[in-house]
Amino acid sequence: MDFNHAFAIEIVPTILQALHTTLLVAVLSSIGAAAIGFTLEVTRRSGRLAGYAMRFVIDFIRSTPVLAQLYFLFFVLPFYGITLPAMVVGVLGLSIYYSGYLAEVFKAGIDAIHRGQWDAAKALGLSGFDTIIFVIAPQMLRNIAAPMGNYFVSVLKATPYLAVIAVPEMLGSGFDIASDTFRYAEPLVVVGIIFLFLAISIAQLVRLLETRLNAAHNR
Amino acid sequence: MTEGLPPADQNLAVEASGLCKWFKKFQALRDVDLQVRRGERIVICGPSGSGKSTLIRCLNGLETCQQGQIRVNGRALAPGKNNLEIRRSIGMVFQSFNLFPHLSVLQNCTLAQVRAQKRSKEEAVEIARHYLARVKIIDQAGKFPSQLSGGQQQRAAIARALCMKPGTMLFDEPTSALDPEMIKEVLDVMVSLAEDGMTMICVTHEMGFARKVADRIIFMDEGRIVEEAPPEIFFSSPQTRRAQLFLDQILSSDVH
Amino acid sequence: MTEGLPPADQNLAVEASGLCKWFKKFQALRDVDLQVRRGERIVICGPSGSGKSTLIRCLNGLETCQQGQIRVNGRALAPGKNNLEIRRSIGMVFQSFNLFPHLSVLQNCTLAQVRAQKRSKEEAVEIARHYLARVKIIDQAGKFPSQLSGGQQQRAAIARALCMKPGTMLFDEPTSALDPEMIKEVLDVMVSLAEDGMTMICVTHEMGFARKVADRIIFMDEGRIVEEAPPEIFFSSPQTRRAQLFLDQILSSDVH
Amino acid sequence: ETTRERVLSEKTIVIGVHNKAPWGYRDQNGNPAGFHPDLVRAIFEPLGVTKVELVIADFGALIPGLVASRFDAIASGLYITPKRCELVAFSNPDLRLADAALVAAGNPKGIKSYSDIAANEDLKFGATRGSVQGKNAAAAGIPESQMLLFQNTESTIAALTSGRVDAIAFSAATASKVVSDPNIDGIERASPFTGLILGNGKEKVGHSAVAFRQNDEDLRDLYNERLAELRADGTFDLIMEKNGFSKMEKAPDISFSQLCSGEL
Amino acid sequence: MSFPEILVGIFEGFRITAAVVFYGLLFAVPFALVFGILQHFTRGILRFLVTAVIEFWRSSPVIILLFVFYYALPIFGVVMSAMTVSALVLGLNIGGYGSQAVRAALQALDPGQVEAGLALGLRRSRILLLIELPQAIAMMMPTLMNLVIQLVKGTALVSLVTLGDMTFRAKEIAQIEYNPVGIYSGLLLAYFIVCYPVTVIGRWLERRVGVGEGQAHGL
Ligand SMILES: Nc1ncnc2c1ncn2[C@@H]1O[C@H](COP(=O)(O)OP(=O)(O)OP(=O)(O)O)[C@@H](O)[C@H]1O
Ligand SMILES: Nc1ncnc2c1ncn2[C@@H]1O[C@H](COP(=O)(O)OP(=O)(O)OP(=O)(O)O)[C@@H](O)[C@H]1O
Ligand SMILES: [Mg+2]
Ligand SMILES: [Mg+2]
Repeated sequence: MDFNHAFAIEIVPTILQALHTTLLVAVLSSIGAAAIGFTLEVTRRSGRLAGYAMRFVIDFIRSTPVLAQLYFLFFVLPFYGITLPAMVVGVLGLSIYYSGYLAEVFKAGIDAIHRGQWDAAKALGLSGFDTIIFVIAPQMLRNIAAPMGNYFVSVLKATPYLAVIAVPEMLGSGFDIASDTFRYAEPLVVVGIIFLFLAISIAQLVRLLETRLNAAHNR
Repeated sequence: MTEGLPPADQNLAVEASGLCKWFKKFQALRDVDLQVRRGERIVICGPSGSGKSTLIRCLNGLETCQQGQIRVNGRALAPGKNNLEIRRSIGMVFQSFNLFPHLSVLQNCTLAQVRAQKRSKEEAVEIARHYLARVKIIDQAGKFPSQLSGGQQQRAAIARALCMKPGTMLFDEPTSALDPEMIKEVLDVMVSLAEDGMTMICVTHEMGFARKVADRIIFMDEGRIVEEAPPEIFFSSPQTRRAQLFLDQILSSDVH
Repeated sequence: MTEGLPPADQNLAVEASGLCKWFKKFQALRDVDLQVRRGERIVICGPSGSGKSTLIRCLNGLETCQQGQIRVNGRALAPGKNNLEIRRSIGMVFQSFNLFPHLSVLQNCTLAQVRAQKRSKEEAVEIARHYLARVKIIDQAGKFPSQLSGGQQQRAAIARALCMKPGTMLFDEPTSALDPEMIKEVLDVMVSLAEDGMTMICVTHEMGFARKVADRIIFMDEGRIVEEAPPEIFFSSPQTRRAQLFLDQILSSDVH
Repeated sequence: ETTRERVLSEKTIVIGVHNKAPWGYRDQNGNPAGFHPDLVRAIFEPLGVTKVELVIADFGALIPGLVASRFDAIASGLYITPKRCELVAFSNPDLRLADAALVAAGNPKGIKSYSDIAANEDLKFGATRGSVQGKNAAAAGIPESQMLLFQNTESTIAALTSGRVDAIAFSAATASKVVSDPNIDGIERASPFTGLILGNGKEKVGHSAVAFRQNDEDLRDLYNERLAELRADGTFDLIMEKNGFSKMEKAPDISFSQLCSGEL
Repeated sequence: MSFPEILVGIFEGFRITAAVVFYGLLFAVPFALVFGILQHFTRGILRFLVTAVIEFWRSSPVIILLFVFYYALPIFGVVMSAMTVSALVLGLNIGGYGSQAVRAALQALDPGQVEAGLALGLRRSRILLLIELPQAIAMMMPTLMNLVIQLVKGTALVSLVTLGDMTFRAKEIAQIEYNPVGIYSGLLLAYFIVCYPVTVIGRWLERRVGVGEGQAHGL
């Protein structure tokens, strides 16, 4: 079972057909994770009790593997009458899982903002909501572009887990080819290289964004 | 919430009575009383850690006091609430400027006008340009704070506060983060505000400024107001030993 | 590497000739010459960005000059090399203290003695305690930097530099990050060092200090040494218009 | 040293299973169990090979694991197909099985064949990724949009019990084992059920066998010799019975090469 | 099986999970330190090479690496045990992330610290060892705790290469017992029990680092 280059090239188009699912899941999950994570973190700051509750939620999410969470959402929730399509479970699962991490990133990003910014916003009579949206969030974004980008790469890399709940993403299509042809090395290596390429492209984009952001507001 | 305060007096801009403030176990303010008339210019000084910043931060509710009452323009400050109305009627300028780095100078000046005071965009810009001209940086309006010198940044911060058309301005060591050459720019602006009759409460160690514009100097130590006097009297014959010592130290390091 | 410099003179602690330094395209030093005798006390002043810090950072090799030569105690500084010997013979005190936050004050003072000068642990501790006593913070020896006030931190930084028994001390605005009251503590220590005959090169705007201890004041502007004179002459009758302006601004903000 | 020599001299054979009753699994005491492990033991024990070691892998990892020498043989209900023959050396077939479908109790959707499912686009069908049933279902016309492929048998069953799919398919053996499991409620075997109908009008059936590495043909031949002996002396029937297979499911006496060439 | 029995059954895989984590750390920690430091100090082509190695381990999906290392490499004559493959792949993946934490911490240090060391006549290597690393490591302890948790959770994949960890046990129980609610809830709980204490320690370290430095450093 040597590595067959011709075969490897031959299967690229088939695997690329699953690329759009992988990218769609990755993009939607990234957006979902950022939105949920930001909400978690802002709620955590809103009061003492909410703070402890959200802290626990965040820690729970972070302390369990994404696979276990996906199994749970996919196989257990239906017993309580919630049967969501596989794709929705996949996007929801990855969003929830990475929201736990992004909440931490947002925390660091917000903590790094000088306390005087809150003071100044308060002193100008801005409401809490306006302060977060117009003063804190834009500055936070600049602080966290790099770590947030890293997590977007992680979301991408986590899409193969969705194979376990039957979402037709790239690794799954790789396995399909493997089980059709019983050649494993080629599809997996091809899928691996595509992932590596995507991950590095995203990382590079983030780096570009970061330098642009830094150049725009260099202190 | 106004027990301890006399009935509201239309001539008073700020009244505080019996303020006590603790950080955990540490008491930063001890029974502070303060009355500021409209148009009065107050300079607060005192050694580091004496509670000057804490006092003026309490006045617009950035810190809440555990004891005592504060009234601004006759309205009582509700502890723990978001006293938006009162905050909008008091402008505050910080030691470290605290401009919003992601907004241009003009946007810094219009944000709160539009979001908090619901002025139209055009009106806000017009007002902002007026005050930026007032502090002589109208030509920097489009720049970001990071592109300005320290003195220009502080003047932008003053303009931002003025845009809210506050009755009273609070300054917390507005020049102490500046290079010697830039201090003067900012003091000049403050002197001209004082000359216009703005109510001002200013924490500063710039004794030249205090001498020139202050109606009253308040000297604090260990969370208390220790001495309160017009500048002529404060500088020439401080009543307490603590103030005497403080003046000696602060003046001795410069020689003319 | 010593063309441009006269033959080594035993009486000179620091010699620099024709220093030019660029950051990318920006020229921060323009043809600077400087000779400092042993025991001499130099104060360098000038507007922000004039190259003061860059100059003294070049003197112990923290920055390398693209042109010009530097000799310390007769030894030429090799550009780009790790001039360990020279660095050990020059003490440097920074504006922001730069104490090592993970080490106690005593450990801050002994680390380089043991690791760079190969002194025994006991000897190093003894020397450290001596200099900590000298700057009057021997009672803080066991604390971590974060537990000290700014003035105490700066004095610890001075003690740390002194422990290397340097022939020359460089100070870069050692008091400008301090509160007014703490400035005096640190200036007192520096005055007493000066009285002991230590060679000192000090960037500062504390004109009282300059007047009291400096043998010579060097005024820089735009990367050049513009004026060089004993303090009596510099303060009373600066020769250049730039220095005149600078003195006006720096002195005008305080009134006595 | 060939694998055959090593197995005989070390008296140990390592088999790969995908942990699925009744094929090949580890019982509650941790011992190898299931039809193929029993068969392998019966075949090799008289030759002095006393120890059968189990390596558990995902079904899809069985062939790569064998090729990568992670074990000496696959003894886990693998069917003989021409494509698989290109990669591994199969023994002669031991069982002959049709596809079976499992549905919710009472078969509310009335599913009787793959084509029933293909005909109703509201129905969802589940199978294990890499299984023959998944491919048969696709060949019978069930489109991708109706088909969900799961990582392992448990997930596939869970998908049915949780109502995510309306029918799942296994080999008849697995299906009867699942249905007889007291822990699973609410599902039943769709009966009758028609699998994939081939061009010649017959239903496609599967022939299971043990698989060896391709250059271990000597070991495979040894196995085949012994298999013929066991079929003759009745031991084979006992093992079938022990693992819940009926006589109907005994493979006819044909050679692997006939199946590999696609003749049957 | 009752829920507690299921949980106990899952924990029978704890020994393997713990072993993978332990050996994984043996790969992760040296890799993170060495490559983080190298990336901080090298320039040009050397830095590119260092970055390429880090990116390879960080950006490839673990699930694919495990498969390739375990099932494909033996074809080329490289045979490693399942435990070695798991520890290597998971360890170096986490080590890749760790190297970024090391580099970020070194970069976040006030440059004045290095200058003070230089001004005292210390060698560059001594400064790294005595001044930069102690501070950097203290600063990144919370991040490292997060990475340990990631590693624990990453072990959920090793059943793919036939190791009997907690997830494997859960699947095995699922084989005997068709009870998705119990088993997948149990799996979620099992990982939470293992990871939550580490999370709490991480939080504690985070607070301590924040206090010791006098201010919060955003990594
Ligand atoms: N958020 C806080 N938490 C705990 N203690 C505080 C806090 N803010 C201020 N303090 C303490 O309260 C005391 C008074 O502080 P304050 O900032 O009002 O002093 P100050 O007079 O403004 O001094 P400075 O001249 O240094 O600005 C100080 O001892 C300070 O340590
Ligand atoms: N690392 C650097 N990279 C680029 N430019 C620099 C760098 N360090 C200093 N400069 C520039 O060199 C010039 C001289 O800087 P330097 O710090 O020596 O000034 P200074 O006289 O010490 O000013 P200050 O009083 O503000 O400390 C400034 O214009 C500064 O922007
Ligand atoms: Mg203050
Ligand atoms: Mg400087």
